[in-house]
Amino acid sequence: MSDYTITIGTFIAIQAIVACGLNVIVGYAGQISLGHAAFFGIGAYASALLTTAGGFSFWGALPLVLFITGFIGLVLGLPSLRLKEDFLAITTIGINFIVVSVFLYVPFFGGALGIGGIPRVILFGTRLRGTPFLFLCLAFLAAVQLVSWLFTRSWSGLACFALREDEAAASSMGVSPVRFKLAAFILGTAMAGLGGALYAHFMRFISATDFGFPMSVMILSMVVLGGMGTLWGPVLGALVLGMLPEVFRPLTEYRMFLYAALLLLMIRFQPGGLLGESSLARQIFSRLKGGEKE
Amino acid sequence: MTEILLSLREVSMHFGGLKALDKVSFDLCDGEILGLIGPNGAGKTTCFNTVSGVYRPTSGEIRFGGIRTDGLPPHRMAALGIGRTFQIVRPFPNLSVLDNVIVAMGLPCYRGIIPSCGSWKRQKTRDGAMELLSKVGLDLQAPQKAGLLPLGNLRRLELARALALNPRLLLLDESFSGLRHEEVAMQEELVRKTRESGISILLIEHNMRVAMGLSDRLVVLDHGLKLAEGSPDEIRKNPEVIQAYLGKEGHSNVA
Amino acid sequence: MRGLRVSMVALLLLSFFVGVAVAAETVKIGMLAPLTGFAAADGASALNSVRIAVDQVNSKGGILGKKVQLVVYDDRADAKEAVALAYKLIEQDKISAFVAGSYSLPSRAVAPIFQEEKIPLVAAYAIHPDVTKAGEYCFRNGFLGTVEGKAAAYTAHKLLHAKTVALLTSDNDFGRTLVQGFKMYADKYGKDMKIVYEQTYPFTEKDFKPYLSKIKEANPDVIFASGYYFQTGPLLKQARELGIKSKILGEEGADSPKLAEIAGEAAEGFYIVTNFDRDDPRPVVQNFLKEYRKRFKIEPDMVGASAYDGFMIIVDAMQKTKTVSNSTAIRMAISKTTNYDGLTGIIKGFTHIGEVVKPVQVQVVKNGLFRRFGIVDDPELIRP
Amino acid sequence: MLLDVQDLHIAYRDIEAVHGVSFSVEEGELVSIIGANGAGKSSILNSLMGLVPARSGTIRFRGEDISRIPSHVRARIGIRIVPERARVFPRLTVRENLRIGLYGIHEPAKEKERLAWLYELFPILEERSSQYAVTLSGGEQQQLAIARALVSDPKLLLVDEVSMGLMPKLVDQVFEVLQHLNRERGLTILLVEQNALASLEISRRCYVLETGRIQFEGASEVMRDDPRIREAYLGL
Amino acid sequence: MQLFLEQMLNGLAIGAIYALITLGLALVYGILRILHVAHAAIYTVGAYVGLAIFSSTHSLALSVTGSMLFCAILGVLIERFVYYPLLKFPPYVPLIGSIACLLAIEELCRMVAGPYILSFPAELPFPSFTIGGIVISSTLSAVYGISAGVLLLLWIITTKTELGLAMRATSQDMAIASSMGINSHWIISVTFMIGSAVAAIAGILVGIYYNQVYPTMGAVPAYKTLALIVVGGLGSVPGAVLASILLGIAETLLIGYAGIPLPRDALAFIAMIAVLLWRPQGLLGGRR
Repeated sequence: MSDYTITIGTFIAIQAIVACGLNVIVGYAGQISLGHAAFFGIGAYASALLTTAGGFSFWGALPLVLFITGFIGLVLGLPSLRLKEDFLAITTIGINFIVVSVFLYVPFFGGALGIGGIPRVILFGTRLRGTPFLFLCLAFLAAVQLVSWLFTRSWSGLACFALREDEAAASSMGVSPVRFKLAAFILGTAMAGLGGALYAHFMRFISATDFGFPMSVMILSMVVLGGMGTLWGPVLGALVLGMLPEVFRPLTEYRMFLYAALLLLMIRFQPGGLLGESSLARQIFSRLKGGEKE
Repeated sequence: MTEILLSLREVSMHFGGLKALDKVSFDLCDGEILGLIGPNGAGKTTCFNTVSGVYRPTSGEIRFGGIRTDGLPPHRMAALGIGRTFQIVRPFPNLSVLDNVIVAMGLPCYRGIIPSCGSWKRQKTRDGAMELLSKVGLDLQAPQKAGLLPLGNLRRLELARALALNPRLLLLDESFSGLRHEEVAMQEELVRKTRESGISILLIEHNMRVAMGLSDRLVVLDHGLKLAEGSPDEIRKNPEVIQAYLGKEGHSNVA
Repeated sequence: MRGLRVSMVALLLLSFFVGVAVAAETVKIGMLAPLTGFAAADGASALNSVRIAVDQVNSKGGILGKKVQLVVYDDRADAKEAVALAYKLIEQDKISAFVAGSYSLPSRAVAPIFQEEKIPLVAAYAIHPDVTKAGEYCFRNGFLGTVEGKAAAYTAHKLLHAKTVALLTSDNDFGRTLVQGFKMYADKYGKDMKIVYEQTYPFTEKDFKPYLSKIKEANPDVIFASGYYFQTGPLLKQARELGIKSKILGEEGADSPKLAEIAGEAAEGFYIVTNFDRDDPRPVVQNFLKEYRKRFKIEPDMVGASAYDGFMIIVDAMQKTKTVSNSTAIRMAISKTTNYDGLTGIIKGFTHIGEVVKPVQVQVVKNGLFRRFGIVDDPELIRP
Repeated sequence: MLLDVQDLHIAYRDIEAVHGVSFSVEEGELVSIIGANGAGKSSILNSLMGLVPARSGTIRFRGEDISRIPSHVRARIGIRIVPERARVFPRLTVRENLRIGLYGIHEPAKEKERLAWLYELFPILEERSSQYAVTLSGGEQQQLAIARALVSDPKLLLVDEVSMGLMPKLVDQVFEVLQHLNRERGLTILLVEQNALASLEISRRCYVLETGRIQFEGASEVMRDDPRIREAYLGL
Repeated sequence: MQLFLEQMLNGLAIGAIYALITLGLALVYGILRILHVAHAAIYTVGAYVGLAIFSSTHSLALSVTGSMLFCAILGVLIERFVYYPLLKFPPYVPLIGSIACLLAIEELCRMVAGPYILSFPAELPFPSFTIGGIVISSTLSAVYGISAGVLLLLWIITTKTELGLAMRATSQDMAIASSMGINSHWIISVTFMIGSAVAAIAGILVGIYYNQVYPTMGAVPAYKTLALIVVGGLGSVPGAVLASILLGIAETLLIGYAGIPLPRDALAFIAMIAVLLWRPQGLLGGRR
């Protein structure tokens, strides 16, 4: 495998991790979040600061990073308890803009210069780069998928499904909306934080513009296109949307247009996602299955 | 009379200038079926919602099993032992019928962090839920998506969900409306059985025949005020009730 | 739906063939530039200029008899894309050298990669110090913010005889280092020049009247307004509308023919410190100007000129060492560049960390065009 | 035959709510459809108005199949609805609500006459004419909804659960108005009601709907004495 | 004092421009409940088309009308082909569609007109004043005049005409409006036309005011206007206008006096969160 492929693969794996986090919030708990890149960024900045200024190793910093992003996710998830639908959607966009501004304009976060000199991840005494780092990301992705899967099987997960479907009915069955919405926010943002940490140690320098609203849209598109609320949807979405720009690469000046146009067409004709209900994939799958039975 | 399970003392609920409930007081005894009747807009559903914790009453006191409960949120009320159904059915449409019931069976697990991490896909849970479903006659529909069920089945699903909470008190909000004749009979049978198993019931009902037939006692509300309270026979004869509820010509009594 | 799928497949196939169809016996020089997105204008300038450079080299027989092939990708000024593309350039395109024709963010991200692969990199106009810090294979043809900041202070102090100055700078990496340089000079030499107002403005700002109204009150001799032409242009216009009479000094970000278009009348008498002197009589400058105007029907700018030089410095080093593949030799040759006759002035050489040493040009707008006003070549000031 | 419905099926997503009902309304008749909550009554009315698409079946209005034409065209050929829970435009004034009823009709003289007549019928509306509809009480909103439907002089008035949420006294009033409109002005009315007794009293014919199917039909007088109806719907 | 007045006048101008851009978004949200981010793309196209017509005909009147017409059609196309079919999906689905539209149109502008900033050298036929030493330039008075004119016209349309009545009715209850004989899909399209035509005016005005037209000029307004419609109360057009003007003034004063160099979009969102904490329904919201 070439380093080019590995780099693309690493980005896809990292973005898939972040998308899985968003899927927990949006897909499982039914809360709209359009500012997920903010948490991706918080994870990256937390890990970068802890490993550069704080002198931690990646592994030492990681639990702290997860805690910090989860905690900030908890705090910023509070509006979801009070605001509904479009108000919440726009508020989360606002959170994204504000977080980026804080990174850009507070000198502690390196300001416009960003943070550089982030060390590589060291595992068993070797500095990970290239393929080993990709495998590290894939291992984390697998872990995130496992956690997602366990979450869907846990009472907490079921509580989130119930809240997503009908909040009043769920709370009449003993499900505390506050507790479980926030639980979903903590889990989802911690996953984004993990993705952020991996990103920081892969790029080895970060700046606020990497985590702007366009990134949030990208992640949300991955979740929606892949199939919101499905286990593998976000991963598929990350794969498709991560590879598209590379496929269009030779068309240099036209590729972003093609990318946008294709995104538009996909959302227009498969609004339920590639793995969602009534999607092409599901239909074909069920037809094949039906065919066998007959 | 036996022990008092639920008591409302001068409970008022105001929305802006509207007095949806105005100093309403009544008691519900353990093991009793109490019917709450009154014309539309009388404050019946508001009353339900204050009892089940959806609203915090503007003033007054609600006690359940001796504990003061006004102001507690719905999920705490559920934990204390109040199960409810909704006037307009609220299933979890994209979950299966079985999973709808399992959500309610998780009640003991939702309070703690460690239990809430446990798996709900266990055979024991499943069996328990299936048992409840067969009790209400929905065992065949268990794998279907709840959103695809017809109304009659949904009413029974709501009942099964509420029962899955192992409640001491069941709040039934018009759970007969929209049902076919034979379904009404079936539902009535279910409610009676439920009471026999020791669960007290507070019900709102529009269908007078059902309300009169099921309830031990009735409370009549009108424009937020308690108009009357008593046995079905007493209520039927109460001139004030006839005047307010049945209208001057006494014809619009059913709906 | 079916039509859609068919056309998607066709597109995929097409993209494959385009990628594969690449000729053999050539020298490949890679470049990244933001051809789409918010920075597309700079990307286009850089690419246009380098294309002229490629044609000039090839029309003279290429390098050591081999044609030069430019491999360029669009990085959208995005660090993530740039990293992947750097590997693509190295592994799939097997380039011999690299021109970073993009912003600081992506350039900074790719510098360590080229350093690791020992491929010489010349950054055209990216200004972040980290780009050259990546190692000995990384060079920069543009000025560091501190150098240009010092030159700007010198211009204000010595050439414009300012007693009071106001600093209004764009809040990005460049703006910050410019102010740093400006103050370095002021602290050392400019005790008699007072900074009466200092403010940064956000990068997306378009309306400067709140700041300018305050500056009007302070009434400085010179306003040093750093920023890109799309910021400085409206700023000039708004300043003159408010009746501000102070001299206004900008920097290379404002070096674009678009500036005078945007600011109109208000651009007259606006000074900039930059690295491109259009009145330089040397043939390399005049030929480039002629060719650029002819081919693209617009005036060239400093971004393009810098990218042109970045490319030509590599070509020059290859020709001197008579190798297109020995990257160590090419690197050595670049680092030993002395008095190279560049489009952006006589390049005196590179410091040991790879920063260019060349005079800073001071230009002034006359009749809508940038004309020579002065030059800053005090080695004290221009040495990074 | 003013309205003739044959084998109407209505479905929401995958669930069929109305399974093939057929009924008709003669010119000048007052016909009611009664049934419990959720029996599909409102679906039928909304489908006649074109607010809910019919899955299959035909709807003929004055002999013409209208089942495929959009709602606003049905409104223009003379079908108007008094929707469930009134659904007046909350942020329009009472007068503006009435003007909406006249949308697309440009006969100033007739307009004035209709308004005067309606204000006579519902004096409270004239009093409140410049108030936002949201400030009206439930009964007033219901009156406004009726007036809004009447202002365009419709051929067929569809009335959906007009008694819902009203005090008994008001229910009587509203029904009186409907009866008056039918008897004195010859307005054809199709009434959908839960309040079975009241609607049987004012209507000439009646259909009884149960879970998406018509169970009984006939003249209202006969129905009132039918023991099955009395047992199930009148609770007597 | 003079400084303060100058700042106020500047703020008012910025607010007026925000109002023109936000207006269309608020109209569309009011009727379809869609976050029409692509509105900013229409505004960009408006500036480009206006510039194209102006440079070939040198007539500002022609340029404005042509651009309004073009944008009205573009707006309706987006409504018919993207939003209307996606109405029944959760709000983020049309939102993603809208963002994809924005991106595609931005790129299309770049491909057609080139990546460089173009200048818009038109003179607006408005006078300049000097009142008490404060200069109101002709561009400034043009901004005031045009936005006041547009707002007034829109107010007349929505409150005094049958069309406006139908628009308001449709935005309050689409189904009932159509059962009253209103062709609500047509009304939706008309709403898009009006909003998009106003966006075209805004695009041209901004193009002339800052003398620049470029492909990504919609990027900042795209999201900032979202904050503005929330501050105003989702769906309330007067609220959105009020919020725009207040924010324009607040920004200017904050930057002019406190010297806070925060990007204006973040400022807008901070203002939004502050307002939501105080009035969750927005300044003039509250009906839903």
